[in-house]
Amino acid sequence: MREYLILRVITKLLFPFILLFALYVQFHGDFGPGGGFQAGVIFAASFILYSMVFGVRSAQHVLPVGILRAGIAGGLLLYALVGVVDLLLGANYLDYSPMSAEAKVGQHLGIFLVELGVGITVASVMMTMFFTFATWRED
Amino acid sequence: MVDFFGLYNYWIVIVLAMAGMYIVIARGNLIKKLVGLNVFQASVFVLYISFGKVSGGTAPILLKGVVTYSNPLPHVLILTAIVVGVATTALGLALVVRIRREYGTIEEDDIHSQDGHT
Amino acid sequence: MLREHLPVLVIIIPLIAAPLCILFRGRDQAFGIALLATWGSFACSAVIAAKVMASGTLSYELGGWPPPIGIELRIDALNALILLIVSGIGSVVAPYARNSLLLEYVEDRSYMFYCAFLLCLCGLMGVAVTGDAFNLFVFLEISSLSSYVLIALGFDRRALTASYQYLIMGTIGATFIVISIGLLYQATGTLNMADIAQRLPEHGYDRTVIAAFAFLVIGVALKMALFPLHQWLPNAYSYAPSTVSAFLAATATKVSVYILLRFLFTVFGVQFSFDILPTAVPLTILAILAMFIPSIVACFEHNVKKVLAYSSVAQIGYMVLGIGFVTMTGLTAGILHLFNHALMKGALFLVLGAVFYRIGSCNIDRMAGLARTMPWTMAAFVGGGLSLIGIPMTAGFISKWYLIQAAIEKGWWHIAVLIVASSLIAVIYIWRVIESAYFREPPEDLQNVKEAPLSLLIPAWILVFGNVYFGIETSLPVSMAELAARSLLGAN
Amino acid sequence: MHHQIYIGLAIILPLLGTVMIWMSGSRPNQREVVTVITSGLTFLCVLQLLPEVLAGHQPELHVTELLPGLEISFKVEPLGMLFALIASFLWIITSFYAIGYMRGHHEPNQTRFYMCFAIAISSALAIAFSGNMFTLFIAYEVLTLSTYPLVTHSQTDEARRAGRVYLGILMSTSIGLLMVGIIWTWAAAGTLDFTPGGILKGKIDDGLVIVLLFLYMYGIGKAALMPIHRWLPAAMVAPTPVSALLHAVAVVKAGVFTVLKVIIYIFGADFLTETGASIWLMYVAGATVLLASLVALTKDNLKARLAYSTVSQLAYIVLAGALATSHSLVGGAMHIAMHAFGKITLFFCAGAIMVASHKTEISQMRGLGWRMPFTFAAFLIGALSVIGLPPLGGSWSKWYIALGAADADQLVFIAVLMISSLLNIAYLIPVFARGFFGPREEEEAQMAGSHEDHGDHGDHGDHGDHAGDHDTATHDAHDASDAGKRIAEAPMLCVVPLWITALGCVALFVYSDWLYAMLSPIVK
Repeated sequence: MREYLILRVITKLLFPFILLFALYVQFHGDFGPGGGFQAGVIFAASFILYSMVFGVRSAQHVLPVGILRAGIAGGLLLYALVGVVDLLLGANYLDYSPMSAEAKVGQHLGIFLVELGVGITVASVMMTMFFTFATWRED
Repeated sequence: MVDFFGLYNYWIVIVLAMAGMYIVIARGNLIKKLVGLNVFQASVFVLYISFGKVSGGTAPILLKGVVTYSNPLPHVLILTAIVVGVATTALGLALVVRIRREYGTIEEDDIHSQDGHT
Repeated sequence: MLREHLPVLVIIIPLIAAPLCILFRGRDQAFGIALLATWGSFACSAVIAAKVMASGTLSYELGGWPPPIGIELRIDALNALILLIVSGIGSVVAPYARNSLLLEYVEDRSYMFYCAFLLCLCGLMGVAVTGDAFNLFVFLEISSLSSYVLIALGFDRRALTASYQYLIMGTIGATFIVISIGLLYQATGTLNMADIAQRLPEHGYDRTVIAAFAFLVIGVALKMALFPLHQWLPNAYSYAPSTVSAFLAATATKVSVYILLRFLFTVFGVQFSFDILPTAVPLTILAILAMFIPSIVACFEHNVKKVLAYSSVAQIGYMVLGIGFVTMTGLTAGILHLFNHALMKGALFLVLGAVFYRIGSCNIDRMAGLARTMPWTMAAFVGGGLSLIGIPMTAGFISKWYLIQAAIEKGWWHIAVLIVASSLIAVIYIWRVIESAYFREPPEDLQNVKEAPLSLLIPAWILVFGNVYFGIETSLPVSMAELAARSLLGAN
Repeated sequence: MHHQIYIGLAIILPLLGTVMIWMSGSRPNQREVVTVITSGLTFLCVLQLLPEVLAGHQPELHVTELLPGLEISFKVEPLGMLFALIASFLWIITSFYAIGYMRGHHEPNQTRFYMCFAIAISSALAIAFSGNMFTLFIAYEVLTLSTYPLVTHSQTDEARRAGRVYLGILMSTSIGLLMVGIIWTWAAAGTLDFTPGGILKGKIDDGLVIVLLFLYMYGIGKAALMPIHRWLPAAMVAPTPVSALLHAVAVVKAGVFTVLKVIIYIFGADFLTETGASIWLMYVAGATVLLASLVALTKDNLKARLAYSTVSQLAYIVLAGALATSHSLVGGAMHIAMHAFGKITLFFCAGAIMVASHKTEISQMRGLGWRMPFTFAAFLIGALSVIGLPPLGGSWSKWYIALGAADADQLVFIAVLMISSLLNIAYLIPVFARGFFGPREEEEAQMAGSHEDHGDHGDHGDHGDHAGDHDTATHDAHDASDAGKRIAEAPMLCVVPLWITALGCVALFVYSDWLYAMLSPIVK
């Protein structure tokens, strides 16, 4: 891809905006269209685009397999643990109300954390999938 | 006649589903089978989304002055189903890659004939 | 304090444990986590079962949202029994997995195995607790996806093709189920199963409902390998690692049978499923074909794992036959067999795992004379095999007893005769193995095989003991099955 | 209370013995001592119950309830007492005999042999004492399974094939017919307890009684009613002690015992005669009696001939049950005892001949009687008892069965019994006669050809002893076949037991009134 200068420049240019958009979708998700799934995919898309243009290795330099794997597990864990916190606070599983003094704020906080967990997992999974297929060597 | 074409979205669903199933059954290439499976699943996505639509309703985002919204629940459901579909496809492709490595082919007939000899 | 949260605990314990396995990565840590998680959820299931038996159906509102809006977890006697089966088998299989050959094979990545295993457990348990139709599909797919992974871990390269085939068939089945759930939602506007059941009669049984019914039955039949939709099962179970075969054979198809029961009896209702639509007849016919054809195929197989896999297809036939009677006794028999078959197939596959561990094959000729070198292992096989045949004092006998009684009560003599005839075929295929292991000389190179290690033998023997125990002390499964059958029949 | 303990002990002791035999597997002497001691103790336990039964009591033992109303329970009544006595007593004798035989024959896998033997006895006792049909069924299946390894003992292809026939017929009949019959009974009558007078009266259509009876009679494959008798001759590949105890005593007697139990306590004799449901059974049993005798005539192999003789004798008992009169039922029950002693003597003799001379075919036994006079004399006693001539036990049971036939106005069966007795003479006496016919000089030539004979008649468990022959050169049996001229009497451990049972035949004639007194309560 060395020769395609336009692609390289455009990619570099777009990269931060895609990330930003992903974060917007992520954090806006609890009171507008959006959420963890979409945000995760968009986030992953930015890295996939990057690695398509600059090579998988350079992308993996930023996000090595270990981190992605931790992301997959960590996101899921975050989601599950939010529920457990609710349990410990005396409410039903995933009933966020008691997470703050005011029920509405608690709900906000809860859904935010859950969506964050989803986002992290989805992004990590998407990237792992891409990297795994892209680096597969036949031998 | 109106009934017949008025429900065109279901016709799309049926055509997609049949096409997908046909590919799964008729193709010997493992990747084509997966593609067929995806088409088949896509038909279900369309099915869900189309019956989430309420006539005259708008997108289910709270707006002033709008009373009729489409039903958002099928969308949410199908989002989950899409995720499941993606996972299935990824897993299927991973299997195909492994199969290709072990057998050197991804054609069903070749694989069967190889296993027949072993 | 956590007592009222038990219904959700059974699923979130494995759900939390699965990512922990990945985070800790070490072989021993992952093993420890998996062990704690499975045993923990088994303990929860046991308490739930006790509670359900004492005070009736449990209901739990996820997120604190009341049922029609939120997802409800709903556990009656049937769900509790399924929970017990799944988590019980899981608890026996988890310690077994550590030493089974699989882990030598992917030594450094054994945490992946445990992760997939726990997710599969979580999915199966989830199906068994949820009261929400779509949620059921999601959990079903969690379990299916992880079981594809587990099967593909097999030693033989044919495990890959088997897993792929299962993936295709399983996904088609699951998609059929989603279509059905979608149509039901369209008809009733709700996803809560109890709610659907309530609204369906008001809505009327129009073409949408009938289509939903058809899609559901076919989809579930694919998932539970009802003859003739069973093609994926024999390969999947025979090439999967033995641990996985034991776990899946004992649980996965059982959960699918549960889905069939739940939908036919609770959601659609007995009246619609069996009076308005003639479901019982095709189900019975398929069940009978399933009892015979795979059994006969099993008699000619040389790979013992495949023999057992075909036998599993046949045993599904017994369960469906019990359902097809649509009587109290018939349902009790079907549900009992669900429980008992989990015990016997689990035991048998675990035994084969031990055999494979030592001689690297499950071929019937390679197993010749094995009783001399591995007496405890083969004795366990005899125990499980006798239960499969249905010898008195074993669990298998109890379910067969009820099944025949159900046939006689209905006056279906020919069916009673067919049931016994097919269990005679089981004698043949089990006896081929026993005859080979006990009354033949071992092959040259296998004269000095050692007995399997205790870590493999103990789990297998626990299940064999379970077969005998529940063949003598039947009150627990029988009372649960009867309660479940009553609630299923009374639900319409 | 303490009688319950004896019931339990009688069933559990052999199982404990099994474990101990297993633990002493590598030490033959210890293993055999354990076998003998266990058999002795078991017999004592059974004997402890006898006074109680003679006094008219019926001790019971309830173990556990398997399903609601369906329990494992034991109840000792006269018929079962008789069967238990015979089985446990003959076990002692057979143990001694088996030690002599198995050692003389250098059989492999002896530990498994003794273990399965003990389990089989335990289950036979459980059958004898069972308090309901369900318990009986369980023990019946255990008996089938535990005797299977005995049948396939030699592990040759032929033995395995025989084992398949054995297991195939017994399992398919018991699961396929008997279990259905039991469940039907359970569904109709709501109980399976053995109740005097039966439990089915008024619970089932008269027309269906025939069907149910059919299920039971052909379900009890061990009774070897034609045409499901094939397993019995097939099982003769087993070592002779097995054939003797299991196929002359425990297994087949368990079959006919079950037949009598079912007729007396499930259907009820009166119910059967009222409905006439058992008439077909009389004819089938009568036909079996005659046909099996005719087949026996054609068999040259001694054990096969005895096997068909057993088939025919078992049919006597089934016939007695089918007649369902008080005389015939007592006669049938007595015949269990009489035939057990007679037939086990014959089998012991067959085994002794085989150990001493390696001969299995009757045509080879010319002049052998001069060499083995004790064995052949005992054979005569056993044969006469089976034929039913005084002063031997068999005469009484035939007498009562004939009386029963007269009571039931089925005179044709008296004729059947008489013809069958003649046939018995025709196939049993020649064996004895041949032993003493022919000049002794002929032995010279016979011995020269003895190795050929091995090749020709190498079936029926002979493979094992060939191997044994060449392995060890110390044993007398081996010496006998090798050095030709020195065919002598079988080992003492073989001869003494067979004389005990032969004397038993005489004793049963003399003390039959006592037997009659014990059994008569079953028809009241």
